[in-house]
Amino acid sequence: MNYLAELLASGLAVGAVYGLIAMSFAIIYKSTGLLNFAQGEMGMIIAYVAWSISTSVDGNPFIVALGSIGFAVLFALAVERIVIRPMMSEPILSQIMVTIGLSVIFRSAIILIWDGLPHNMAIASGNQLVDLGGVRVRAAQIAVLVALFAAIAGMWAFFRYSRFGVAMRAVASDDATAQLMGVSSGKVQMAAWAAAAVLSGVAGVLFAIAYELSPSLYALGLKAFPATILGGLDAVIGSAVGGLIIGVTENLVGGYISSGLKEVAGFVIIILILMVRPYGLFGEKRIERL
Amino acid sequence: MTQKLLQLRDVTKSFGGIQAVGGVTLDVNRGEIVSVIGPNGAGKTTLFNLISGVLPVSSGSISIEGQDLARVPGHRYVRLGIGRTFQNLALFKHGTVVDNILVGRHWRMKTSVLEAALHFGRARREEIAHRQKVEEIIDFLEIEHIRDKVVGTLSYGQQKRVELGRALATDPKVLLLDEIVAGMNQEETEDIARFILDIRDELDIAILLIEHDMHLVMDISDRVHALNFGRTITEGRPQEVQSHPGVIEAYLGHKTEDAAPQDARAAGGLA
Amino acid sequence: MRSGYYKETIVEHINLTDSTLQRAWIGIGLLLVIAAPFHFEFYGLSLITLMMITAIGAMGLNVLTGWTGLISLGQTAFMVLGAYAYAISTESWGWPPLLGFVLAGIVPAIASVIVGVPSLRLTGLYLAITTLASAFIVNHLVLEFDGLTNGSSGIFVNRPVIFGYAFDTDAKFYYLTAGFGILTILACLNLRRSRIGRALIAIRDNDNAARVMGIDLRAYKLYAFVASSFIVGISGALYGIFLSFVTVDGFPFLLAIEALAILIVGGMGSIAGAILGAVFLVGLPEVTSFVFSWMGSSAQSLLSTSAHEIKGLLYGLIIILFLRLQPHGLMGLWQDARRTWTLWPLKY
Amino acid sequence: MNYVKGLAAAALLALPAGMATADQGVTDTEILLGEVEPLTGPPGLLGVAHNLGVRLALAEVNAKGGIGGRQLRLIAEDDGYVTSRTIQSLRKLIGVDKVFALTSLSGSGQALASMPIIKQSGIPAMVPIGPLPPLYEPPSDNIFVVGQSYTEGMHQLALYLAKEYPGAKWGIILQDDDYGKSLGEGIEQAREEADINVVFETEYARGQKDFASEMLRVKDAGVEVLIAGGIISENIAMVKEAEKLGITPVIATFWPGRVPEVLKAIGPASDGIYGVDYVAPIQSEAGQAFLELARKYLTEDEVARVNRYTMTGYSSTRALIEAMKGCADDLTWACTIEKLETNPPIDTGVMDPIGFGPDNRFSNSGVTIMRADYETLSFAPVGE
Repeated sequence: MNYLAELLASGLAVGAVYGLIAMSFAIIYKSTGLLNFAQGEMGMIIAYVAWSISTSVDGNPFIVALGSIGFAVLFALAVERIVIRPMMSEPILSQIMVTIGLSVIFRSAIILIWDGLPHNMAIASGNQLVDLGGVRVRAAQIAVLVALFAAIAGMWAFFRYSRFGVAMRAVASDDATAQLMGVSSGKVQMAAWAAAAVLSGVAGVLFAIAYELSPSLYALGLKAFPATILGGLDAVIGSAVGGLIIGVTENLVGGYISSGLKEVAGFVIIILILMVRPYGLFGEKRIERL
Repeated sequence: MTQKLLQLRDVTKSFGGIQAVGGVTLDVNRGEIVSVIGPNGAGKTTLFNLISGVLPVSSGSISIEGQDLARVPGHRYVRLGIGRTFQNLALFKHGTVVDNILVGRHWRMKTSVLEAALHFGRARREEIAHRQKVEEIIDFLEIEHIRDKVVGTLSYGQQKRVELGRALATDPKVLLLDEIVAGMNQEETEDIARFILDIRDELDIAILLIEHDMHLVMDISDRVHALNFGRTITEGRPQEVQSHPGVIEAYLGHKTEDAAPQDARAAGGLA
Repeated sequence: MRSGYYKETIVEHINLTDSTLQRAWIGIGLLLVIAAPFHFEFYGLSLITLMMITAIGAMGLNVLTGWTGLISLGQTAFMVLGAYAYAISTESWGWPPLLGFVLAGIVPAIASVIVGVPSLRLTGLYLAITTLASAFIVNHLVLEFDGLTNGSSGIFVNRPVIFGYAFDTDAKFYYLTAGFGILTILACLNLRRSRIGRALIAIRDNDNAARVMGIDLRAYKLYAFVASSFIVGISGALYGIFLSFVTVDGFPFLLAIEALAILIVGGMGSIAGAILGAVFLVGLPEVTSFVFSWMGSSAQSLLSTSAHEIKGLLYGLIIILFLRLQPHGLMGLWQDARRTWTLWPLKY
Repeated sequence: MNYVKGLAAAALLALPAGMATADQGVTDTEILLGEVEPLTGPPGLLGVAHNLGVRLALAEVNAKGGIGGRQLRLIAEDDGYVTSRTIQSLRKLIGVDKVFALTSLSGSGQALASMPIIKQSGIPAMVPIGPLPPLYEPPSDNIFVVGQSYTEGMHQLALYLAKEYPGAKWGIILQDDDYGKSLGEGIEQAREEADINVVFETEYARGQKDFASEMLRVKDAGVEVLIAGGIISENIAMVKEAEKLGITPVIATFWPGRVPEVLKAIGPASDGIYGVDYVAPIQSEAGQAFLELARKYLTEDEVARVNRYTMTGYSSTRALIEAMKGCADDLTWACTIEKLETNPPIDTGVMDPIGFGPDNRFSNSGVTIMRADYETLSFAPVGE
């Protein structure tokens, strides 16, 4: 019984990381119709920046947090403004390709700017072990779960109550209507990119603390794809749930079946979900189908 | 001799909670030119999308020559004789004029992927035969001079004509023309009117028009079908519909909001 | 300088070439291809061979991405399947290489049906994701079924012997590759001018209009995917023979990105563009090391420690810059140049 | 280029391509050597260190006047651990740069893929990284493998642990590639000779980051001796996960990850983990002597990047240089190969003496079992 509990706990912990990045995918997709293939890489870069800050200010967690969130927002806005915005009138094919181009650049830049070695990222007591009724987890793993639930609550309230959030939904469904409501789609897009970067940055940093910081961190983005598809490409909160499901599934597969299968479990889920429920568990059943 | 070609019975289409087309019943007979009019947002283009298989109907039935289309997949409507043009140009803009019209011959050709890759035997014979047909259409529409141009580089009026040619190439029994003269000048409009009449008379193709240009509608239609908010207001001879109070109200009522200039002109003509 | 041509028969329209000049150029091109081994040796020849294999793969992807407008991020999966189909059938089962090549096309084609049927019902975005997924799944399967694939140990592949003729030297293997290259070019050109090619372009440019013209979107997207995977599989088999050793490690994910970059650089949807792009990108590392050696020793030392990263950076930059500034790629540049030349001195 | 030469080449088409004269790469003043290894990307950790070793050996002999008055120069090609680049780079080194001999063929998979080209060209090639049995069984005339197979290393490590921890429950986590497979074979061999009770065994996919479920199974099975068969990141993840779960099995790792960076990344939990190697630890006397030598010829930055791969690179290159020295007057491939075959074993102090024989292309190096010391970020042989 404890075995299952521990599997579930570690599944939820890693699933929360997937979930945060999956939410980032969904936020950008929902508000601009674009799938940002460089989202995992953006999370990785933010984690590296956080690491640089932490090693230069002796790990004061508040400075690290403020600095990296600030960087995440500026970084996202710069990418959006310089690279993405000019492409928005181009075919979707070109837009996707641009994000793929970005992902390759980011992956290379990490090694050029920092290095190719794995590092131990120690910020505050993120590495500390916490005993939760017999199940031991690292503080950062609790933090990432807390962050995910905070993000879910925040997103729910945002889309429900904030004028801007309602506008974002409007931009997603119909650009022209939104403009009539006095909302510029440009602003919505900027907000979406900034929010997505912060969420994936939080995921990247906390993952790096709980596991390790290395240039293959971007692979988290690959793990988050299945989560987004499972939850629904346009379902922000659904994607978060998708992440948790993928994380738990991986660990159950690894714990009861085999490790090899664990790594592709998410991808198998993608293929399966597309066969039975292509718009995801929580996505809107819309014109995706031909 | 009137013979039923296209029959719509109580056709309805809803998006979410909104009914875009509500219970439209409409016939197009052989040799007829029928116009659908109505202010913007009246559901005209949605109606065309239903008839041409772009969208499935929510309820009601559409049939052509007595065959119900309910179980026919959208891409097979053309085989039963439904051809159309689109409101906003829907040409394949990277292809030449000939390429575009050849796509209209697509369903009549049978070359398989393998034959096509080898370009041998049937593939080649078929290609030549259908090019011949395309050349006839090009002659008919008087667009020989732009035959090998990439359509993206052509003027709006020329593109409209190419699109008409592409629709003709599908060998339709009924041709749906969605605002074919929108944005054209007087001369171009008259050319198109002549083609429409020729298509009916020489090629024996019935025509269903969506049009805002009331002069064109009044001049060439056999019957006019007026829609508003997705519902039929009235149907009848052009003069009858023109003077129908519901039609006048539909146009005037929208004049200040989002009616296009043509609507205003039409409404002015009605008053 | 060329001016307009008049054509008297429809056959002239359908033919691939329309002037003696054009035919002469093709003749010269063929002669160059035949002469290459006399001019280049060991390294140069293998570089050209690699360019050709890459061009074949790029033409395959072009069918899917360039013509039909669908993105595949799983090119490596179909290359791996093609390479293994060839390696297993010829090396483990002793089948004749020609049959091996057929299998190298068919196996990826079948796999593409399995991936394509569920994902092609949806917008193009989904294919990008499912192909990405299949790249990982295929690698897993290859390692899992080690009885068949020899798992991580890989399979050695010999140069093929076809109808008793051994393509055992670099030059002979180059000719074999060139033969496949020419076949692929012809097949693609023929497809492009057929109803199939027109249907694919129609789907990319306007899918609603394509459907109204009687094109079954799902079926034709699947055709494109299958044809594309077939060609990519063949290129995978050739690549395996080129490496003389087939393992999943031989096909890193960067190849999929490289393939997309080739199309963008060459010019989406253009067969000549795919070839040009392949030549450009495969030659790029040579050019960069040349440029860096010009830039002095500090640049050179950067290259010697970071070549891999610089290459990745360049790929990414090239993709973004071409999409932004020259979306029609090198072919677009070429056509612009030609137009300017034809109309010179009065363009407007 | 000139076409007369082209026609001549055409006449030679029937011969295997790439045939070069046996003394290519040798001028009056210089001898060119070449190698391919990953210098960039994460595997660069291995390649760069190896490259330093080779350069150290060359600098040392050059400082003493070179070979027969000729200075040695190395051309290092980066393949980023991508097999097709390895092949291309080798073709360039052999065909364009026309080097005299090769000091490395990159990693094990890359070396396997290179074999046909190397054999065909006849160029003497040293293989000091990733020595897999197919590289030397059957022996190829011109391929010389230095070091120890993963299989034998694992075999010895397992035997040691079986003796040290009799009756313990074993857990084994291996990577799903040829590396993992070789380790698995080593354990199998040990199981035939000693009593090893394996209670849990699994393979993970390369690139895996989250080892929670694997380590839970380790915990659940009550594993007391854990073979962590990862390379770098994976071992770090496994040890940290064990720490998290509060289990303290004896953990054994393998030499590709026996670098200070791993210990640093794991943190204090790395103290006492086992390692195995055929190269002396840096902290040993021989290791310190080696560092001293390195400081003489390499820059400070470079010395900081020295690790076990520097030692293997240095030692295997020394063996090649000794053979070439023996041929100073007749510097040909045939002579160099013959000398490599007949020279007495070359001892560099940091690993077993390197020697080959007429039917032996594998210089078999004995292994040492070691344990990690977190404080000094190093490994020390057990029992010292």
